[in-house]
Amino acid sequence: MFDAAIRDDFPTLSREVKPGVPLIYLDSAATSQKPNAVIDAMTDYYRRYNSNVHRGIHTLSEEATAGYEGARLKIARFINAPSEAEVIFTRHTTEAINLVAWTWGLENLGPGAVLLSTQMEHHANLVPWQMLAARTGATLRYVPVTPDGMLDQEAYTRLLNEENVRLVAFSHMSNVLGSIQPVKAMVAAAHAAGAVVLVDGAQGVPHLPVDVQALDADFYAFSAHKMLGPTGIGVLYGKRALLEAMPPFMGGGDMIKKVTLEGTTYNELPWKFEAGTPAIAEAIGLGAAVDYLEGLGMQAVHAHEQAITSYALERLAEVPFVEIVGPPTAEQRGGVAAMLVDGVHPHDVSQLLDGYGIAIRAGKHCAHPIHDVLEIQPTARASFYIYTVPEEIDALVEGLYKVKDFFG
Amino acid sequence: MFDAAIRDDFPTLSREVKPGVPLIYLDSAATSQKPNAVIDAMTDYYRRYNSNVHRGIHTLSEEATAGYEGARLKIARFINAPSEAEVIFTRHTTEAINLVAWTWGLENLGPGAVLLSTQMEHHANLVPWQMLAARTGATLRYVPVTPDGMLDQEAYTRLLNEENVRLVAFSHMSNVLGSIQPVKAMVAAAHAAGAVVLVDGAQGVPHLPVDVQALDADFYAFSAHKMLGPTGIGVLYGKRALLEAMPPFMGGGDMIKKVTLEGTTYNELPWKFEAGTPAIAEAIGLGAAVDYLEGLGMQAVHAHEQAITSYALERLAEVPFVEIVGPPTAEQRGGVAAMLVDGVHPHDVSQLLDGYGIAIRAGKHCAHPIHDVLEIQPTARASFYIYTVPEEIDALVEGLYKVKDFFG
Amino acid sequence: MDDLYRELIMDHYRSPRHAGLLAPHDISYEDENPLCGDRIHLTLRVDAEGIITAVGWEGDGCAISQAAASLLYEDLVGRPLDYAKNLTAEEVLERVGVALSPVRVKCALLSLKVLKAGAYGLDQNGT
Amino acid sequence: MDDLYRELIMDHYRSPRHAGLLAPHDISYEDENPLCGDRIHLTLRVDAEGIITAVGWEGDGCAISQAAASLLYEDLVGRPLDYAKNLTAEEVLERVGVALSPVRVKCALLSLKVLKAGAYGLDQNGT
Ligand SMILES: Cc1ncc(COP(=O)(O)O)c(C=O)c1O
Ligand SMILES: Cc1ncc(COP(=O)(O)O)c(C=O)c1O
Repeated sequence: MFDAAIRDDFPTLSREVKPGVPLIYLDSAATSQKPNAVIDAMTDYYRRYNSNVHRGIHTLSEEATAGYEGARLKIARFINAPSEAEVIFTRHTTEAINLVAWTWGLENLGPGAVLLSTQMEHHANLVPWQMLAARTGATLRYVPVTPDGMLDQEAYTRLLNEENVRLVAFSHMSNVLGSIQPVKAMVAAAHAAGAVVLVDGAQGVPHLPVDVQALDADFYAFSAHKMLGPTGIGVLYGKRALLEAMPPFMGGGDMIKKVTLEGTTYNELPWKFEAGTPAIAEAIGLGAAVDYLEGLGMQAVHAHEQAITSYALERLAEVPFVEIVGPPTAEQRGGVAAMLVDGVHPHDVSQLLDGYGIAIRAGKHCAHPIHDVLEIQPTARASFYIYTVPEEIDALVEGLYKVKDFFG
Repeated sequence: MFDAAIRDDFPTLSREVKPGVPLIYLDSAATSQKPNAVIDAMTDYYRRYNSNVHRGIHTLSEEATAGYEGARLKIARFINAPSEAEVIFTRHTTEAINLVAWTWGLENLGPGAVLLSTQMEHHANLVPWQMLAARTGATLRYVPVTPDGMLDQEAYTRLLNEENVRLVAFSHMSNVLGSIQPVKAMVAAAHAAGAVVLVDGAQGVPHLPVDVQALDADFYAFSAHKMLGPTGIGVLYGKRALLEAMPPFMGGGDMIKKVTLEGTTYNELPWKFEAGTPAIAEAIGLGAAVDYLEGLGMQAVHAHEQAITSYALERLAEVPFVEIVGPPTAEQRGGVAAMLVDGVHPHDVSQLLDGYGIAIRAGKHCAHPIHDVLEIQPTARASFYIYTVPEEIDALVEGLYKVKDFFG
Repeated sequence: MDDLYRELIMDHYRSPRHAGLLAPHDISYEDENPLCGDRIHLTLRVDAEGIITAVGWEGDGCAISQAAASLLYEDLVGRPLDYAKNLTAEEVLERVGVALSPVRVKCALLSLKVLKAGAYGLDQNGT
Repeated sequence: MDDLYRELIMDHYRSPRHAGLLAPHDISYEDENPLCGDRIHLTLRVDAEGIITAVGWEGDGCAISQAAASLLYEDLVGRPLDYAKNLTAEEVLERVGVALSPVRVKCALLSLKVLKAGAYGLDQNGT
């Protein structure tokens, strides 16, 4: 586990929720806290070299362009993209997935084609495909989930073989169950069936070493705000050949080469997909987040989460009135523990825990269908990151007992 | 004019471009500098109450939600929107316009319908309509521009009468010519012809008092980064009835009410159009920018720009080798002076001025067609904002003489 | 202990008034808050003058949603349906009597939503 | 005075070498940088062995784009077309000899783009 001194890098973590009640932040799957290095990188941009990028021929604009494009390089290296031309800045995972739906999807799907999503997806990797299926006449099917919260690989193979699957979309790690999918094998199977694969990496890149070339995913989407970075920026990685064949998504400045009243020639990758003034400060912030994570090492990040998750699963297993959904051991899962608390609605769990300074999330976590499928109630979800310490898990367990006591 | 003390609020303005050479920032039409109040509001969010919004039942999430939705209220009041439900956060003007194209546009246009843009538009208000016309079979026509850089109102009336115009899209103020359009009259004429109107307010809201109800525009789009706010956020104002009838743009979290594997019910306005984790820090920053501008008063902002623009036009008129494009007097124009420097390419003007600390922009300013139409070369554009002082105009004039001298 | 869960709320949550659906009934309406799963099913009997003569409901969800329902439905008997139609969110929140964040406001107001929909004759199941 | 505009650059900008198009020619290629309007039109004569025997060009645009063209096209005569095909961006930038920001790199490399397109036989106008 990381030394608890790492917490000093995160100003929010030393905050009190109310006088005398320090914050215990167990909601990192919703959004992570930010280290000073990230906040400072953005403040420095705004205070010292704030400027629009790309076409400016003056010092500030050159510095801003170097910062913005430098961030892209860092991210390309971080996920081992073959080229920074394949790293497209979007607003978040959600936009990255919608971009693929509106461009690749509209272009390549029609009646008879099958889209394959899964029962455990976040709405971001579900609703765009429902909308796309409705618009194109394609059919949307779902890979089922096993009772312990993994994707049913047998059913997956069967669906790939039986159906005319053109696109497979699934998440690297579920934000409810915590389960981590065997991405590489699933991508290979989809490719063998002739399908293109999009991986929702919103819970992948922040927590696991990700090598997009090793995984061989065609598209891989993630958000900065879940990996120590700012709100307002995310990434779509895509294979060059696919991106080049795709029509652009939004029209505007920076995504064009030449515009006349008669028509337009589009810009090269990655800018073809980046219309308008980019999220410059945010890219610089994300670059600083990548630096910070690389400083720790993603293997170490993953090891820390495995350790803290094991500890949490162990401690929570001792609590008789709490049941955890998803895989039973830490190996197949990330730092997420969605809890059913017997006799207490998660709203009340969350609200009462807040009184003790403990921030968790209550509800269906933007993944309604998996709750119907597993026939479970909304849950109270605790989630962990690099700054989570065992004492916080202890406080959670203690808090849960108090909640239960209160509700009797 | 504002007291030059206002400059102390903007940390970038006290910077030196190189030792001994202070920055003279004349590129605000590309992006404005940010006051401490805006930077600090975002830093405070990241340091103290960073959290995901809307569904969280814990202190930080409640504070973040209050900050995010509070910003929406401020903006609704600032542009006098009837309700905050009609204020949709987007990434920028560009996304706001594309949103309308992909939703209202795909839904309402087809062969036979005419889209009306203008010859002076920024690519953000041109390329989306070219793409939409190509996709729907609708016809795209352009309102011509008069030699002094105004929209040709006679031609506009003729086009409205002769064609089956369904949508009119034009900018409140041109970012090249600086000309301000008679929005209210143009909207009324379009409505009389049965067309819906989108106003590109990227250069409107930052510089002019804007009352969307008085203008009666159906859609009005703008970007935070040009009005003292951060990158990564913009606004689409839309009339409720139109927004409610439109299908959603992106699918994902927060834009739904209920999701099942069979289908989805969409959320109410404005969230129906805000899929995914919003740009929370950015909304809070934009809210602080609105507070700052309201503190100054938009009438005063406009008066300052009129004064500084008049002064600039006057001083530049004395320079024999400089020609300004667009309307000759400040009344019909905003704080933009695009210059043709006889015998010197704008790249070289910009690069040499940078040596004296002066930041301007060179090129076609994401508005290629107007250059073809007016048969002008790329320009060197100086642009002004609330912190621009007459001494900076003097420095620009002096700099231009030095540039000319050097090129002989 | 959290202010929100003061005695009145917990009392209504633990011992909801008018628990149990009425059969027969004149009005029946059920709705849920899909984000969190709060659910309320309300049945009413109404006489010829439009006066509520009996109330019965059941539901599940968080303490706030269920206690608010119990508090709101407690004194409906003897009142005209119009009373229900004219009730405002503010009145309901006042009755709940604790400061609620926007998320929790939704919990508290589900009962009002169900009552109004019922009063306006959105009878889902008939009698 | 800016470092970028050192004497060599300004000399080539003011007095471009091999100015003027060739007629007749074996190769002719023109391209522009649409963002800023830099434009270069290059014509070459090439003998049976593929050796460049004459060079002529014209263009307009910023000092960097025009000086880079003059510098690059200055010593083509006597070299094989393959030399042009194998030229790298680095070599051109080295010849220009001043540090350029990404925007200005595009200015400097337009001349290379035109030369390569021409050398690879993308003859636009024929002889
Ligand atoms: C008139 C006009 N419209 C649209 C835009 C595009 O703004 P953004 O890049 O923030 O989307 C700009 C800014 O360059 C502009 O000046
Ligand atoms: C698995 C998964 N996918 C997608 C998302 C959506 O991320 P964003 O809201 O940043 O687009 C999330 C975050 O909530 C997630 O956990």
